[in-house]
Amino acid sequence: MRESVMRGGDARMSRLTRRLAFAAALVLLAAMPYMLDAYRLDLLAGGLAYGLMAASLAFLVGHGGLPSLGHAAFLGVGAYAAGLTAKHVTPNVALQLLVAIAAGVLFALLTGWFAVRTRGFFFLMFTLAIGEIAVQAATRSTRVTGGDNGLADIPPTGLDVVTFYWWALAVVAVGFGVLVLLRDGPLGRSIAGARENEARMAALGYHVTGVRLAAVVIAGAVCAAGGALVEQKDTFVAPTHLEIGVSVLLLIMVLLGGRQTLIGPLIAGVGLIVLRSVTSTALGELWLLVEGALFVICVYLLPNGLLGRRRAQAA
Amino acid sequence: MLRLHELTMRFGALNAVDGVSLSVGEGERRALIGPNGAGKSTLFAMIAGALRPSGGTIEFDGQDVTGLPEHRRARRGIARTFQHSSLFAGLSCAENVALAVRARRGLGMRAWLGSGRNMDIKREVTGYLDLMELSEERPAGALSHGEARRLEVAMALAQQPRLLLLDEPAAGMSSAESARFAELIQNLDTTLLIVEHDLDVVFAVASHVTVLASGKVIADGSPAEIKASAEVERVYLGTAKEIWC
Amino acid sequence: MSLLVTAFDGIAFGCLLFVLAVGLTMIFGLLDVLNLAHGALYMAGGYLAFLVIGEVPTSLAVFIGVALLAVVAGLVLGGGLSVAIRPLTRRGHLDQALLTMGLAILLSEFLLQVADRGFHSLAAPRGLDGSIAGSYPAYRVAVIVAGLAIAGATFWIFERTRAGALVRAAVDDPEMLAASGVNVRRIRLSVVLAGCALATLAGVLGGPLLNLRAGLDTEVLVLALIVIVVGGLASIRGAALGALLIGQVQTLGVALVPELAAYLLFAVMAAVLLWRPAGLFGRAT
Amino acid sequence: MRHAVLALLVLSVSACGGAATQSAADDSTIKVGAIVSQTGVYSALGDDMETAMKLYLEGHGNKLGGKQAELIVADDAGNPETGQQKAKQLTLENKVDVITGLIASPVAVAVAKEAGAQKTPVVIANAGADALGGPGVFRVSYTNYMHGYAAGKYAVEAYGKEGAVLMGADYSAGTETLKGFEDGYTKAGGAKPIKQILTPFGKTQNFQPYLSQIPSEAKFLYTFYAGGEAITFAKNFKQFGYDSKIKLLTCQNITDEDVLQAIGADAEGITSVGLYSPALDNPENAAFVSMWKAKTGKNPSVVALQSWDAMQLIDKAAAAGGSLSDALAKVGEIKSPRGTFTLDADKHNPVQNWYARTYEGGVNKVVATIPPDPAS
Repeated sequence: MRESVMRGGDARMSRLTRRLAFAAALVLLAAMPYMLDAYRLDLLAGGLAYGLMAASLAFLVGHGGLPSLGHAAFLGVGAYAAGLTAKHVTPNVALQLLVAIAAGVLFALLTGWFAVRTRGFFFLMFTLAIGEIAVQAATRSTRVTGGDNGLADIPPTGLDVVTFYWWALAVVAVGFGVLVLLRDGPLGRSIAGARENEARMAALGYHVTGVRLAAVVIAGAVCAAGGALVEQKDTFVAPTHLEIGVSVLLLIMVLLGGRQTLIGPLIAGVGLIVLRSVTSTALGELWLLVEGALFVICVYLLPNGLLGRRRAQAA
Repeated sequence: MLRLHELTMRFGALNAVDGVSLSVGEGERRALIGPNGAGKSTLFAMIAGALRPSGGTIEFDGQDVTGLPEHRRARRGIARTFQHSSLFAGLSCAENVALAVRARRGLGMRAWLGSGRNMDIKREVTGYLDLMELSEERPAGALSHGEARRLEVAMALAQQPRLLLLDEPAAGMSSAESARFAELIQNLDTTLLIVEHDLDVVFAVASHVTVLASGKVIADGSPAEIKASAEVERVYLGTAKEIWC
Repeated sequence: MSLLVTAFDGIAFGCLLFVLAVGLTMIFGLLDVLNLAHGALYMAGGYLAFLVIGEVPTSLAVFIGVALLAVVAGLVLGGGLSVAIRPLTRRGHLDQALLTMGLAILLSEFLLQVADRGFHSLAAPRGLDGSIAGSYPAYRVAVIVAGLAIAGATFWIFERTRAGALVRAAVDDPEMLAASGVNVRRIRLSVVLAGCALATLAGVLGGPLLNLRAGLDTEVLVLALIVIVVGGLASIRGAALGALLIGQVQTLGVALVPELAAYLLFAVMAAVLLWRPAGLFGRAT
Repeated sequence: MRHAVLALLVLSVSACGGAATQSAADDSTIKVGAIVSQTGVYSALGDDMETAMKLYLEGHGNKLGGKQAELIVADDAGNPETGQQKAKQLTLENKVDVITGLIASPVAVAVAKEAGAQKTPVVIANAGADALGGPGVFRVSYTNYMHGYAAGKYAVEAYGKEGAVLMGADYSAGTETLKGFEDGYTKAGGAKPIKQILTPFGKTQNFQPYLSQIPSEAKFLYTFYAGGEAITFAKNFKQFGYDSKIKLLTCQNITDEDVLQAIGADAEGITSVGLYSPALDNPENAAFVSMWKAKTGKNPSVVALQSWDAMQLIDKAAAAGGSLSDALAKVGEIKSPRGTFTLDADKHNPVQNWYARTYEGGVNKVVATIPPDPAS
């Protein structure tokens, strides 16, 4: 029986239903190619990628207690790594994904090493700085990234819409599974400990900044995987993919979905991407107004987000 | 095991701790008492690593640990409790103790997914919780003051320390609770350094007592000698007597 | 010589940044409420002035009149914000951020629908629209004067008056203040109103300098956040110092190190956060 | 179980999303997908584009090449990822015959890639990125390079053979235009420009620090700025007194309709080189300007003119019948309000006159005509 917070004996039962629900959702998603046409399947694949990235941010913000406004930098690192690999090394999507994840880990170590020295709102602003510096780097290193017009002539992946959808679904399922395993595993518990009480963690012998850095690396790597999917879907990436608006969007998905969970932000991610496409098609320039209203309504009606539940608050 | 040499802590002009030297042998149960403002908590914090001394050295197992950060001292086997209990409020008692156990076992690769090893960790956690008579599931934030103090000790024990530092564990406890608490402490076999106001607990638990007054050691000896010493009485017990009557 | 003009221009830009950021540091620093609609309030001030006086120079009196109108609008919007925020005071910064982001989108999109989505720029009032000695815009000198006046006023109110003392007390120990019979809720409301009014006022003051367009709210919000973080939260003095420092970074810094110009603003903030994790004047929370 | 239910809910939304009709692609109608910016920084230009296209259809009985025309407008929000998503929707779902619009270059690059994959021709009505163009991609606006090249050629006669300083926003539109200027200027006998000053794109609220870097020996300044930065630059240039220190030649965007009102008096006397001016006297322009003024009460902007010509190009190609892509390549001369122009054979970019214009009394007076140069 894992040690996570469950009321009395129903822990085993609830974990079972959660596994069942997860399996049911997976089966349903797997059936999508037979129910949706090419455009909507492509849209759903994009939504799933954003859902995975939102879940990775929830791991950082909700589970790790580290609010970030620069998470799109990892999307960018993953997307550019995959794009450059496709352009110069191999059209194999799996290898591109591995390179993207490695790039995500490296970027997380490089920037996280400094970021974890700050706390709370100042951590939020530090990640904002990292995100913006990443956008400038992508915009200005024209020879490598193609500058503001984006990385041109990335060879097609050779996967048709349905095959790509299977690939995206697999990556998202595995990525999400890794997040859940790590969250409930020993490392995840120490990350929760660092969130709850840093002084006590140090007294127990944990290198607290190291534990927080681990949280940044895990979230960064999974988000980079999502970034690779975003690039592979359209075989295109530009600095706008990692601008502050995207970091804000990811944070909103986490808050809408419920930051104490990982599945909530995943669903909110898919939902928001699909909703944006639907409202933009139907309402033209008014879609942004609808989205703003949605955020305001959700803050009041869903205090813990779509699927969040109040964590066992201190008495 | 623990040797302090001319340990000093200056806050501006005030010498909170002024050249304290003492040593605690293996298996000893040292109590540190003294009136308020004697520098007990400051000394405790310096030993635990939360405060960097202005002068003097701290030796543990023959190695100078004066500059070592708190988490490295914990790794070497120094565990501590907090005066104002500092727990993982949002996590269950079991999880609080599990974090302590896992800190000792290290976060090796296996620990990332370590479901296999979960079982014996769980057994160890249950052991410490039963020792301190605490239920596994209740969130630490929902515990009473007494229960919180006991969870602190359970977590410190879970680190299987070679030196256990107790910072006023009995503070805020009723006499019945503190008596029960003293019993629980007595049958621990680790080396102990306890800072405590409640003299019943001190004399029940300690094998050796050091008395501090305004940053200096004024007396050092067995509980019996300390009780009998006129010097201690004048400086310390005198004031304590007025409180009692 | 021209570096001197650049440095002086940095002071002017710093003064604008101060007026733009002081309202945010009041609401966030003093009331611990993260108001991400601050940029949209700035935009409201600017667009209100645009809708009233358009883009042609007006007399100084009319310009000041419009500025006062913007202050009134700020007070009204501030009232709305404090009602919207009240249920969230105990729910932490992230929930407040989500709410105020939604409100910011609603307000900015409403402004763009009412006006239009094009680029607009307020004209400096007559008498200030020329250049001093043919080489320095008179309006920017007026911005310095206005900035110093507003800084002086906020310092004076906070440091010297009873109202200021009440606000500082409300921040440090609301329960104690409430126990002594002071209506803390009214104090908190007045701080929100003042903060929002300063934001809309900044919108008019900055109208001739920062163009009115879609996306202005995010740009202004990020600038304000950088200023209050660098300066240190909850301190007017911090906001002033942060504003002057960032003002110089965006002018002198850019002139001295042009090739790093794009990174400078955020690199400086990151450096300050690493050196003083709570900002230059901030108390380590 | 809540998770599964919710997942179901979300997916059903996506299943029925985009209730676009799935009408079979009969050849009696021609469907045109226009990807513009209705939100975001470029939304002002988006409005001009949409208005011009609808104005053209109204003026031509809602027909293109004799067929009933259906214009579907999609919002790219100034973002290439959204633009590409809309391109997929327009090609896969709406089955449009041609995609047009495209204001920002990154969006145009992404959409051109997607349209190419879906075998749908693209008519670019604004984006200036040099790399765009080729099979299936047609452009009625300009390339950044030729925009700068024409100005460079003109500058040699009008501003002298040396002492040129270049200044522009540091993104592809800026650097490509300045490169064009340098080549046009040196090829026509001018000396290599003495300095190039680049300012961070979208992050500059104040040009004084950059203007102060202009060396004293400079004789004239050529700049590229668009949108909000054009306004800030024009005002800073005048207010800091540089108009008395150095002569100025600018790109067409700095005195274009969308920013003129905001720049106000500071625009007076600014000379620029652009592909159009409302003051051009030819019959097509007179008709176009009067229709535009009747509709909007303002002079047409370059984007409006280019969008009008995009529809005109599709109209002529559709009239020829057969595959639209081939027809677009064979359209030949287009009688546009900017004057007659053709598309070059391989990259399908316009071969057109450029005009030197000085902004006086509310309109860009044409002062010189720069004929097309095959080298640009």
